[in-house]
Amino acid sequence: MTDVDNDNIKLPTGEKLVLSSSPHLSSGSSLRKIMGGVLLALIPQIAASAWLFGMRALFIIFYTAVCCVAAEALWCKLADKDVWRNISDCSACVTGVLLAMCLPVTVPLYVPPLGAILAIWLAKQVYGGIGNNPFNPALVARVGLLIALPAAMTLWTPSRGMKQTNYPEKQLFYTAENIKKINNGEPLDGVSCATPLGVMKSIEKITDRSFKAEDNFTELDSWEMISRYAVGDRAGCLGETCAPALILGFFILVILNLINWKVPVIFIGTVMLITGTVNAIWPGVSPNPLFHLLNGGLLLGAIFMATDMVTSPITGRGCAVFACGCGILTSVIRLWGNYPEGVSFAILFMNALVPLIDRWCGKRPFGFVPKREKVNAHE
Amino acid sequence: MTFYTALVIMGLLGLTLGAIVGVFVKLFKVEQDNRVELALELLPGANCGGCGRAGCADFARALAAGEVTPGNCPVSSVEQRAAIAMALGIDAGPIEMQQAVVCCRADIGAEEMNYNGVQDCNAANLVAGGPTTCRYGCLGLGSCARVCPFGAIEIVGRVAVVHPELCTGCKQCAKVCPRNVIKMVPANANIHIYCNSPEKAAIKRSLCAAGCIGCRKCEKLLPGKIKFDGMLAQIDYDSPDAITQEDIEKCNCPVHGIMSEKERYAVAKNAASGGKRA
Amino acid sequence: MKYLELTVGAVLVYNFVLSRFLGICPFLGVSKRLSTAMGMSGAVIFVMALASCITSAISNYLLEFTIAGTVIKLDFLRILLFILVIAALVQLLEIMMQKLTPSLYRALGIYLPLITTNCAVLGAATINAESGRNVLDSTIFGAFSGVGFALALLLFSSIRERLELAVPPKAFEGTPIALITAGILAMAFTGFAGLC
Amino acid sequence: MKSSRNVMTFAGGIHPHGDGKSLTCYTPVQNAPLLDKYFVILAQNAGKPPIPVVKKGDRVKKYQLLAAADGAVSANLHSPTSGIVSNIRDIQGTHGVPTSAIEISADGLDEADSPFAPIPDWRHADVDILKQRVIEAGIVGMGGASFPTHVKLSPPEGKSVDTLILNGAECEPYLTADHRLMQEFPEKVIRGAAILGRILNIGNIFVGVEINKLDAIAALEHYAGDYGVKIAYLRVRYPQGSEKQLINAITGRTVRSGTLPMDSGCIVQNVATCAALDDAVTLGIPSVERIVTVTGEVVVKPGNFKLKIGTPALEAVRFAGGITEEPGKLVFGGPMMGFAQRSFQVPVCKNTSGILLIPQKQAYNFESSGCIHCGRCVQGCPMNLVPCLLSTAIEAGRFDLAAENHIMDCMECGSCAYVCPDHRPLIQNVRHAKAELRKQMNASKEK
Repeated sequence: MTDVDNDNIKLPTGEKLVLSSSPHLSSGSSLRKIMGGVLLALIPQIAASAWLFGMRALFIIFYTAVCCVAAEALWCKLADKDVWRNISDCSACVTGVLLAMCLPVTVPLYVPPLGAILAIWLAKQVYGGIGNNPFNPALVARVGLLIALPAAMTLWTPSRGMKQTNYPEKQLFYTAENIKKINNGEPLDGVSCATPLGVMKSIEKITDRSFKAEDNFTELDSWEMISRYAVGDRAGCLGETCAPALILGFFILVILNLINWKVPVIFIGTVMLITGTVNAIWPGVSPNPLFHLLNGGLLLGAIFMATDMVTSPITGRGCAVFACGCGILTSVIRLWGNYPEGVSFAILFMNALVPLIDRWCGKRPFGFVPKREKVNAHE
Repeated sequence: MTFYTALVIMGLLGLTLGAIVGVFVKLFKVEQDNRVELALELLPGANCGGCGRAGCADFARALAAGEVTPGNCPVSSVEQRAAIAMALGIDAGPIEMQQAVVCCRADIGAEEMNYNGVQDCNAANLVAGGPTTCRYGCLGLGSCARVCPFGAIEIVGRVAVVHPELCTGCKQCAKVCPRNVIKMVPANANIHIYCNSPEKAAIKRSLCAAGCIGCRKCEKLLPGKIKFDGMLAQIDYDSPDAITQEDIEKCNCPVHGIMSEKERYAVAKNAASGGKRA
Repeated sequence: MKYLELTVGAVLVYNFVLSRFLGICPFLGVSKRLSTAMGMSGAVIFVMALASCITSAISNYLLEFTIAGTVIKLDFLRILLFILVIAALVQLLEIMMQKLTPSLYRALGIYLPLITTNCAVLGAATINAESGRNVLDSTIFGAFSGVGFALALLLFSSIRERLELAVPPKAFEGTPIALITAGILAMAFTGFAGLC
Repeated sequence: MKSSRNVMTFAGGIHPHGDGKSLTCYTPVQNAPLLDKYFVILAQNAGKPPIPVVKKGDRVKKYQLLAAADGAVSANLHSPTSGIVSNIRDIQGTHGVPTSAIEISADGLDEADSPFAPIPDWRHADVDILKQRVIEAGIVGMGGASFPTHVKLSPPEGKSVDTLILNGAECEPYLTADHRLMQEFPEKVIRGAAILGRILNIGNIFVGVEINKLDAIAALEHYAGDYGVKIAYLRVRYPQGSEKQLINAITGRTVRSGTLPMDSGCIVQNVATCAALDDAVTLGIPSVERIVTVTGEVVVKPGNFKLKIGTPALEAVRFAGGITEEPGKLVFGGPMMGFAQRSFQVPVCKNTSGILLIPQKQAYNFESSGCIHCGRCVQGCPMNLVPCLLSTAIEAGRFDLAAENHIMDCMECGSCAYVCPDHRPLIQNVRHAKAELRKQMNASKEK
């Protein structure tokens, strides 16, 4: 049986043996792969925003990402952490791209660095770096900027297809002079218009149910408008407009097993259910649910922000509660609050609830026995 | 008129509320032992847990209840213990002060083993008996340093070293150490033997160049000052005649295992800065 | 509808801690453990509701009345009387808690008597008096302001319990990180602006 | 055809990709040549180690008793070969700490002298005689826990056991020892099960096998009918071979936290244990050798070997043709739950199902920068725990929080650490906390 020449057998010396606890195998996944997957899922929307808002969109995304990575590197340098190790997991890059997705294309160039400091320093590194932050860094930055610099953060410009026709968003905010400018083909930078949600806020709500002669929101939620929103042809943040691109991103994330598909579905479903109900009862208070689905940051928030692993609950049940809460708050803020958009506030608020959700939606261990019975089992 | 009305209203309201509070005080009366407060005030207040209780407040309660003596608080000074005993009118208990010593010089004597895992001594010790060649030596992952409420332990290179001037003798490090390499010694002693392995000399020598080889030279030269526990030399701290620097020179330990705290720190620093052994 | 507005306003929109920034002292002081935070929340709800009820009655019926044709205005007594009432209430609570839940009493420590000087309680009473609410409205407002305080405290303490497991840089450990968290939490609450 | 079968499983768990079984599952079990020296560790069973009955210089025959059981939870130890007891001393044990072992210098004759005779007519033999044989032969659980088998065979008063389950799941990646055993010696396994069934007076006997071992299933089915044993098909999922999960999959019963499988009316035995029992009863030989998978990417000829107890790992590697490069880790057992060893001198014990050599580039598999709460460990945990929270709490020194979150229910299967994208040492943390909590419990008991 020992047909092998015994002298030629190479035997281990044991010099390089490593002591470690089991398991000695690993699935091969890593933080970098996860973050890379998220970036991959964002690519369709990045491309869409470049198409809708022009090359400046690409620049803003790149610029914001660089700002965030630089902020991370600077902090790690100052805090005497391993700079390369902290940057190379790509989490700062993902935060940067997500933050850029929440900015309008015309955003002044001093805003992204401020946002990066808010996101990376204030919302992430002071808590001890990746994994320890209770709030989504990109959303903290967005909300912080929205409160501190409302003008810069709501400087919307019309998207590619909007230049020709007189849409309600333009009628409200366009001056005759600006229209002339567009017609003459002059550059559009600095020209502002409203987002459809902003227009919705400006329309006075009519709670009188007998009011049926003319739908309050006809101009906003007609089929023509909805189909326009569906391709993302509207004013808005860089990353929130193009529904098909975002949904493609959703499928990428689900296929790569990076998110729990229930979160976006429940989130969006709750918003549509609530707005749909309100629309059916008081058509003068809310446009139809499709309008809510395709406008504002609902898709972006539901697919990329609410599913952030660090700041969402751990168990499936907890995630469902979390998504449901996000949906309810989003609808309430959109319909009755001062801000036209409620997604980021809703997610941020639910982030704060995550520890409680985790505590109350825990799993029951296999073979768990409630305390009273346990005593008997031991005896 | 306004003045008088205000006076009446204030007065009435005050009286009513005062009466209600008074009734409640009678209804929900709680007996309190003010000796607890007194003891708490006199305790060091470091909440180190060295006494084995959940903080100084708990210890104060136990003091008042007569479960412990002031000497059970390892951190308090001799004066503090006496003061507490006097204030509470109880016996002071043992009052001699202690300090911790890490009895190992693996940093200059032993090879390092490959280890991948939690940087905590107790956790590492569970993996195949711990990542050191010697089973009795310091693991150097700093569990003692983290648990020390006074910041008295420093990890120099691969081994923990106690700063005697900061150590209060609370024993927390000795309790947490999985290797029992931290010994409690009288606070006034400053010369120690830095080895903890009771193993046979041959095994010890194959593992660590700085381990006590049990040649018994020191025992012969310094009778009464050094005693032997199996294969391991130990300083007799109870000896009335304390070991001195001259004694160290006199016995000229072949592995230089007997040294003062100061020298030990210098050696460790030197080994750490001079690069690790290959 | 009026009561919905009153309650939602008190809990979310004009949250005492996170929108009005009142009552920060216990908010930071007793938020280290969820269980003590819950105890504190209960105590504050109790004191705020009762204090609002009594102070509203005082300001509605005792501070302005007519005796023999002369109108007597005692507005200047308002804060004095309010503090008197609140202090008495807190004393009652303290005495009761010491007897009934000694462990919670010990856990709350100095923060229990400090409810007296908790500006949220006095704030609720003053807001009630200034907006001229009747006794029922005031009590509801007071109770739900307490609920708002409880919500903020609950959220905050659960986050802090989790932060305790995190390893922030040394300089940010403890109160600094808590204050930053409170700030971000307050930012999230601005989203509720305009709900009523 | 497979789909028509009822494939059973449990909730949670993982499916390791590239499970490395194909390295060894196609090659038959080889007999190892005789060595010069064997190192028989005394503490081979859970509980008290047996007491040596031989002394230095004694001449022993193969199968002769070397050490006798000390008390009820202990097991006899027999000589793997004939020769001289050259020493009794401390050597490096399988758990890293030195442990007492009997060193036997073989005389090369391998002369057998069994202390007991076969019981060919076991079907009609007295149950007590069979039970006595289990004790005499020093049979312990060969799946890993090495719990003395006879203890499991005497259920205490008031506990009724109605189901015997043979664990042939072998869910650990890389290991194929049980697979080859079931395929090449199916009758031994089945007969061993039947003997166990007779001892326990149970007719309801299952052999649980994962359906990635179809050849083994076919071999078992050939004999199953004759002995009234049923085959349960199990989904390929780790940790399918864990007692509680196996019982849950096959009977649908849930073993409650803090209780034994016995409390749920089940007894689980490893297939290798059954084969050893069959040897003891029908051939009259004690448990002195076992099938061990010697494998790993760096092994020249990975395979299964019938190794005598006391064979050093180095010799086992020599039988397998040596190595291609210096390994980064030596693991006894499977990669998921096995123990890393300090040296290649560590000998094979009764519970060593595999000797796994891990390449250097995979040896440093724990490097964490921070938990991102991805929840994969929660999905993977077969016990429904929240490993990431446990680990974070432990790292912060909050053992009380870990205890609150049922850390004591963790069976350290390693599913969580396997899937963790941050490569956190979750299991080591759990072990640390368990040890710490036990210490605290003992301390409070003393008080």
